[in-house]
Amino acid sequence: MKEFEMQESGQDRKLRAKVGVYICECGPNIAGKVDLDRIITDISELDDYQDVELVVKKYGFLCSAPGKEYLEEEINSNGFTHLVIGACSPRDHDSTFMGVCKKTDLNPYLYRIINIREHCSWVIDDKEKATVKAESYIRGGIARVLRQSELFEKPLDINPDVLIIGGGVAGMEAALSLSSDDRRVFLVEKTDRLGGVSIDLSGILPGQGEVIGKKIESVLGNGNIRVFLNTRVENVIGFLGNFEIELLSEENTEITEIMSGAIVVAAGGTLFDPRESDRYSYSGSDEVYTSLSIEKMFAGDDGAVLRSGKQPSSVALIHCVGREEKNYCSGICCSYMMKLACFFKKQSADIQVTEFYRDICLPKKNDQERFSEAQAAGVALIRIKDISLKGTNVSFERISGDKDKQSFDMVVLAPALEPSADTEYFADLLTVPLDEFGFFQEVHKMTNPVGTATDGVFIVGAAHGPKGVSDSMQFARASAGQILTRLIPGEKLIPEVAVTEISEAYCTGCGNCLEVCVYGAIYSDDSRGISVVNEAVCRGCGNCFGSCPSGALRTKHFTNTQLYREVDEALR
Amino acid sequence: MTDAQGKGAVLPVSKDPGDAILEFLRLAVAKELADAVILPMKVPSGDSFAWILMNDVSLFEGAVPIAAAMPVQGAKALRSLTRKGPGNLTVIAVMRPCEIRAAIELEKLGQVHTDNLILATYDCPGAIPLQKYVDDPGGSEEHFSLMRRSGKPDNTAKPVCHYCENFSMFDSDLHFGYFGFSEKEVLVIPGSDKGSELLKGLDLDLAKDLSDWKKGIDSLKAEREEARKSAFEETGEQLRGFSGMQSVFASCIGCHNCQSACPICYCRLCYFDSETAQQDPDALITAAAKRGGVSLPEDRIMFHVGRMTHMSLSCVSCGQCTDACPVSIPVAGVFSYVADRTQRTFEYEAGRNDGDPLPLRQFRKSELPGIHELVKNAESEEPSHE
Amino acid sequence: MSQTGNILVIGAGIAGMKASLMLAGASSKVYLVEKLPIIGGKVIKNEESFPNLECSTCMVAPIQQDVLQNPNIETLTYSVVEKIEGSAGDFSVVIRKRARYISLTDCIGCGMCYEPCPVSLKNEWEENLIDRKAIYVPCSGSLPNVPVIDSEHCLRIGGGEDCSLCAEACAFEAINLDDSDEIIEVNVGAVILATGSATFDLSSIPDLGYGTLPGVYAPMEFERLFASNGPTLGEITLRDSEKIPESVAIIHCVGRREQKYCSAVCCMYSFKFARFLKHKIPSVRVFNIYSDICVPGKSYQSFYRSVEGADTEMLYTSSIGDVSVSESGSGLKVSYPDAAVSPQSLNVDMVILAAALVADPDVAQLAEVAGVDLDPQGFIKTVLDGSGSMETSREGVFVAGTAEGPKDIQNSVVQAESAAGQVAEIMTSQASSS
Amino acid sequence: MSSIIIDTSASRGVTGLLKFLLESGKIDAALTMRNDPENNTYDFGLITDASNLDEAVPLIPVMTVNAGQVLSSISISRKKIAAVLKPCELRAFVELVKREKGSLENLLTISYTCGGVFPLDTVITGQIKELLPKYRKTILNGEIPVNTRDTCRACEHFIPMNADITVSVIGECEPGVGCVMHLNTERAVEFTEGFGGERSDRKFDPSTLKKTLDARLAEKEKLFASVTKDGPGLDRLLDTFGKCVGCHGCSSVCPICYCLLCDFESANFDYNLPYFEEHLSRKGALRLPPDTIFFHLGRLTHMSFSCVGCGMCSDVCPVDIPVAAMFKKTGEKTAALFDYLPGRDVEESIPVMVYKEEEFPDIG
Amino acid sequence: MKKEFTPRITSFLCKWCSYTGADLAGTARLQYPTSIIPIQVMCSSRVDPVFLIKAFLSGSDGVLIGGCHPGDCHYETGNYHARRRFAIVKGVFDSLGLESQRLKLSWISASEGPKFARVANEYTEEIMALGENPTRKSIFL
Repeated sequence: MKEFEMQESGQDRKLRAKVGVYICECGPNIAGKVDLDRIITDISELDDYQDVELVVKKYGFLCSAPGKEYLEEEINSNGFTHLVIGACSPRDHDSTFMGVCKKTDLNPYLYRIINIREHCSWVIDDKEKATVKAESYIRGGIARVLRQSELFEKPLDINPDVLIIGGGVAGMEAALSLSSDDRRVFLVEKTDRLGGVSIDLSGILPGQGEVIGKKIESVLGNGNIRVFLNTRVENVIGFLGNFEIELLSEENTEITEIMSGAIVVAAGGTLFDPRESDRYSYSGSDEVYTSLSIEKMFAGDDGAVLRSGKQPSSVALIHCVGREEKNYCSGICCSYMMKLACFFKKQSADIQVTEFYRDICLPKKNDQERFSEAQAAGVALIRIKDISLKGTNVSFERISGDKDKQSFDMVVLAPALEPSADTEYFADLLTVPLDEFGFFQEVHKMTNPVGTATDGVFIVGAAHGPKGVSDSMQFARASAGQILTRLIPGEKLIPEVAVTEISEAYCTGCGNCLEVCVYGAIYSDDSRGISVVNEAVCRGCGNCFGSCPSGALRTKHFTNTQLYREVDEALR
Repeated sequence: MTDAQGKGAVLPVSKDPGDAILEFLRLAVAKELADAVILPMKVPSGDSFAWILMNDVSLFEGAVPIAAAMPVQGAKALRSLTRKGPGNLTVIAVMRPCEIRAAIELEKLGQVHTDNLILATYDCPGAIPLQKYVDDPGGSEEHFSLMRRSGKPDNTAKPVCHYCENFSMFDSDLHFGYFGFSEKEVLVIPGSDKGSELLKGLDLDLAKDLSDWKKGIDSLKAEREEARKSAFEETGEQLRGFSGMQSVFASCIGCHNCQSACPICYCRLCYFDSETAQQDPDALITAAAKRGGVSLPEDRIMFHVGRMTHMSLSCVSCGQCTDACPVSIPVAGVFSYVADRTQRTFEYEAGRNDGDPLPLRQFRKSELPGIHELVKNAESEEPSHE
Repeated sequence: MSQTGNILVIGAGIAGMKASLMLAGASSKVYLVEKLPIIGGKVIKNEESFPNLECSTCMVAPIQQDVLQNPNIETLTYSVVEKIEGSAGDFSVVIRKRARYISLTDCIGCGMCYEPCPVSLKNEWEENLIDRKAIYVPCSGSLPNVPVIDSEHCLRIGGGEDCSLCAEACAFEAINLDDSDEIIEVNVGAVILATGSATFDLSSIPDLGYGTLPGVYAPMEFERLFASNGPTLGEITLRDSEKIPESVAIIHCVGRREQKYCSAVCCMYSFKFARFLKHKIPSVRVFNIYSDICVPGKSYQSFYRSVEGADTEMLYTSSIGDVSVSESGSGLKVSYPDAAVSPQSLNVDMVILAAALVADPDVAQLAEVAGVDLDPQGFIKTVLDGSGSMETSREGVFVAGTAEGPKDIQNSVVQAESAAGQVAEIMTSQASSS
Repeated sequence: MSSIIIDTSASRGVTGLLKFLLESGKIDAALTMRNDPENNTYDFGLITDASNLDEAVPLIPVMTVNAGQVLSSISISRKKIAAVLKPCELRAFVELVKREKGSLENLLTISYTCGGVFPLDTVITGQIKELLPKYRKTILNGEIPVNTRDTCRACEHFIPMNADITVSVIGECEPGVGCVMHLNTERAVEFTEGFGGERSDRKFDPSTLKKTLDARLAEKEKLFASVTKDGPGLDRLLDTFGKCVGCHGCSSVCPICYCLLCDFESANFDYNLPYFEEHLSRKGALRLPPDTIFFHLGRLTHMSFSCVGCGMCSDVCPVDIPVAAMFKKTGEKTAALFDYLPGRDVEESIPVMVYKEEEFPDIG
Repeated sequence: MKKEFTPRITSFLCKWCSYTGADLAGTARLQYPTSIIPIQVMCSSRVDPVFLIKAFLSGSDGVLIGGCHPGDCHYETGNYHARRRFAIVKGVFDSLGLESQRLKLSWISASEGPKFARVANEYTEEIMALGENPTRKSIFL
């Protein structure tokens, strides 16, 4: 035999697992329907696993205060490497027992709760059957927990500052509510002035003029708000808490780089162009006007007059211009058209004003007053099914079906509100999807209307959908609410722990996962030719996993091997 | 070695040695000396075999202990069963010597755990190439039964079998010997304490002297040695220089089937399929530009040479690679030839169960004195490269 | 003042829960006070919510879980606020925690106690469409999943009889029949009122037959009727008969004239009902009787268009206020003036009245306690109306959701977020100033 | 849309074009099949020096490896490449491009109406020598040549989709006419500028192609019938795939199977002993290694909808499992679910990457 | 001595809807067969085709995926992808003549406790009718 000088061998270095299995009697709820003692014997005698020691016990109420103490004590004294709890639904007490683990040396992700109450003792009357089922669950739990691995929270430093795109009322409102000594706000406006559309609206909203004027002042006067006029956002990368932004000044075409923790998009909206529909024969040169141009006139000194400078003796106000084309109701037109009607009446009582409408939509609790005012002022209201214009000659079909014609000196159209031209640009820049109408798509219509799929990017004002001034400001404040409560100066963010990771060895960079991820949590690293997960953004849903044929993805805490073992056990 | 005392027990044969072995296994399981056995069984379509782990004695009927073909190298079966640990089942595996040898190599590589395995071999007459068997199971069976009687591979057998000198007892726990016997009996010979234990448990006493059987085996060995020499000379000729290598592997399509069929290649992802081995396209084209053109898929020769360096030390010359090659390259011939040399360099024999660690896991301060010469030889061969 | 980091939120509906979670996330201590024994508010009464008919429970349950499991939120169910004194940054609040008689910590919600209770009553939460016991949870899936004893009707507590069947049935000694109200005093820096709204009192318009004609339903009644965890497990059958309706009329704008405003949600839920009915009962005929369609915002009209004609026939009336419902044979007769102002009528099995959202009857009292002004319609008033600020007439006290006025879920949430933001603003400025 | 006619055989015509492209520096390299006469084998050559084109056999009915696979590793280059591809190879490549495994950007694709290819063993055995002449005649009359791959015989997509240049081989290149190249794209026109041959506006002549198509469709029916002849079901499946030796050769030569490591070779499919014990106690016996059927079913769900039916898999299977036929058949079913045709259009997104809100009303 | 056949239905339930629905069935004490083997996943889209096959070949008599109703996905669009993946597996099974009835996708919302119980019962019936999955006994898999 030849002698060798060998490296020391690693043979006898081995990890020994010690699994605690604790079953909650839950009074009669589990103990009454399941033969726990039998399960305890069976499981303790399991010899399936090499180098695994099993400790199996039951307890009255593990979720009770003494129960939790007992468990903590057991974990510490036994030095478990894994823990399985047979009890109720994870929805009730997963966090409870994770909490217990956190108090011990046992990493909470090396524990698993098995629901033998809701899914077993409560739905199976036959004790024998219930016992068999409960046992196979628990075995499944053991098989799985042995494949789980420690996971740790990774707190992230955040930048509390905020970039606001758009200097309209919404943008300014957000800026004012957000700015403070420990939170700077960058307000970027593409034009050369703040105020947006609302300045033109000043006419119809009493006192709005000075309100907005004041806002602009206080924004400009605020040391924590830095305003960029004639500036566009050139490039954005990053995620909630850490965005890197490039701003391009149109004047001196130089790039400013800033960092922010969140982005509020208040890109605003614009009016539907009546030319898009031939029904209104709108040219912009004759006596047919859009509401906006009329408002500008009212804002001026000599009020709303014909191009000749003469007072109109009859005015037609036409609602819902573009409603059919856009397939939505802007929700603000009825209200301001009523207001306009009253303005005409104020200008001169002899002007006979007629409103042609399809539905009266006054969704705000105070809008109704407008309606009464208009009625009181003697405005004629005609409900129509259909309408068309030749110049200022209006031919229409009444709701009753009768067709009719009238001609006026002046016609005012109420065009729908639509997304502003650069909405698509921002959608692309910020990887926020647009909805069927071309507005920004909120991440959830009801529970998170200002949030987007790209967490940290918030949508407010008319960029989110047709809105009046007050709603725009409301949404702006909502976004501020989210930012103020989530990005707190000096505090860290704790992202999802059970996220997906991608194995560099197995990934081929095919991009399937990238494609299906709605959160933009995966990007492709072309230098390495693979896809990479941004753990700060990933929510751990595992959709990407389902799209990967290469087995290159691991959704932590829900890995294949974990689930396979669970299935295998359950099928014994 | 426990068979030193040269004794074996006798099993009666009804039809062919296979039945005797089956009967033996039935008994072992019935007497609970083993929980299960691993044997080849005909697949449903009847034109091939699959490895079946079984404990239901009634199913043994369909098993074929000494199968004419080797569709999957047995070591792979053992690996899939015990990769994660020895487990609680005592399993008897009856396989060809080359399969057991591969298993022993894999154990050294941590891919197989034999603790609860009882590895049994038998006198192997060689195997019919898979393709041949699938095309004509009937004919192949006839040829094989002849080979089994004579102990000599005929022209239908795999080329490597013709010159395999490890066709009989090797480092197995148990061996079934029958070469040179009338079809009347099969010798069962313990090769280790495990083996002896089992025989004891079955109250088989080692009555039979082995010397006659040994003689038979040795004379067969001698013939194969001859065949081996000439085969290697031939291969050596073919492989002369780079161009030789090239022409042998000219028709390779780079499917890497040889590697996936190989029992020793245990990597999940072959290095030569991995990212690291991928060529950068621009680099490739510039490289092509230098030579006016390049053959694709690239690095086919690289792959084969590389694989040799990775596994030839453990190659057991089972010939699976040739079977798996869709373009009939004599891969096994080449690898067997190379393995013979590399293993001799380290006085290493793949598949030995003598506690010999893998050569590349250890070293001796004073070894390979001639290594420099080896290099020189290589240089002296330079001119013949083109 | 260390206390001022605390916040009081009244009302655990979607708005209250949202605001609480946000502020708790900003590591404020939140006292969330809910007068009902369960949290979740009105939304969990809907099977699905418009516009995209999303399963409400799926939407809200995770939020409820978060609230109950959040260490920074102390949820006080079955409780009312009795006093709010002091000023912004330092309110002292008195909360009456009404006797629940069941321990929230010991009870595991197995429900063994309902069975033996001899008392049987209408379940208000289920709009009286089904019975409950004196000890009960409002509905399956309630959170917290812990029953409450209706002390007024309990034989023992209310009637002085010697009954403790529920306590005997409880394996966890979670029931304490001698439980009594508890007064809790807390200090908070800010208050958010999110007590929600009610629906218009339909019986105040006798011509519509609500309360007298069993076939006439209030919207919430229908929501529960449709709910798969509701009284009929989602089976739509007529009250007082197992009959499945073959024709249904939905009358819009009920109470609009009286309230002098449009609630902006009725049209949408009416269309939702039409869709529900058509899906559950394909053969049913549904009529929406309306005079104006109010579907503001980007996502509503398209839903209306998808329902119009397909799930319901739209019947225009020149005067929605003049619609009336009367009995005719086994069914109902709906009379209304059509576009030409000529009277029309229509026979149906079921009528649903799209009632306006109105101020919660309890809000007046709350306003008193909180010292805030109401607007003419009886909702809680914001000082800077139209500015998106949720601050009420009392500094440091904010309002959110339908307590401020009729609105849909989206706008309720937006207000909650605004309010939370304004509170957070105060908190930080105080933190930095102190 | 024009075409070029050159008075020579199709093969020479194509080689000529490649020569021209290389010499005129319009491309940096040409990818074509080559013949190595001394070992009489075929391989793909990435040729940069026009003089090396003499051994090129661009239209040889042999597929040693699916060119889509070869191309994917080199097409990402910034260099300009002209590649001669069979229709199914081009389709496979398009599928790969959809998976970021290649780029059409710097590529001039030359394809041809394909008569099908011979199995590899006909090459090894040298049989191909006799077969070739017959082959040419048969495809001229739009018939199906003997001994070609069964999936080729059953292939209805023998007219290239979205190739820059389509060379007429079936039918149209009868003697006298010479080599007809149809220029389908701007790129084709631009690249062939200055290349000889007579320009014409000759359109595709469908007559013989139609004949071929009918013949192929008939064959397809037969083929599909044959793979399920003994009725469907698990037994049938075991009968077909039961002898699989698990070499996974089918997936390694599959142009669509682009994974570095097939999931089925990953650690996910290692089993603990209890697994085997359990199956043993349940069945009394089980196969080692396990997951033979699993592998094939899994592959079917992973890529069948992108299967172009090139037939490589069947060709390399050491136990003659009709893998290609099975996959082609199943693939057509799964692709049909999304009326998807693999390789039809690079813009058409892979079914599993997208979804429609309104689809599969009967599911769920 | 043939003992009754209790099917095993491996059920992948999305955490947000179907698993909650199943819990609700429990709280309401709705009885359903032991056949259901619930396995919680974050989202139905986490269940990739290979899972289904895995469950099928390891001897599940039925495989059930429970997800949120279309449009309700907690992760926006997961269940739409799940549906496609499911369709593919079904397609494969059908074309190979495997019993695709052994695979089922069902939308069960968090409030649909009764529906969960119903699906469990009905599907178990279906599977009972089909009998035991041949893969349970087949040795050549």
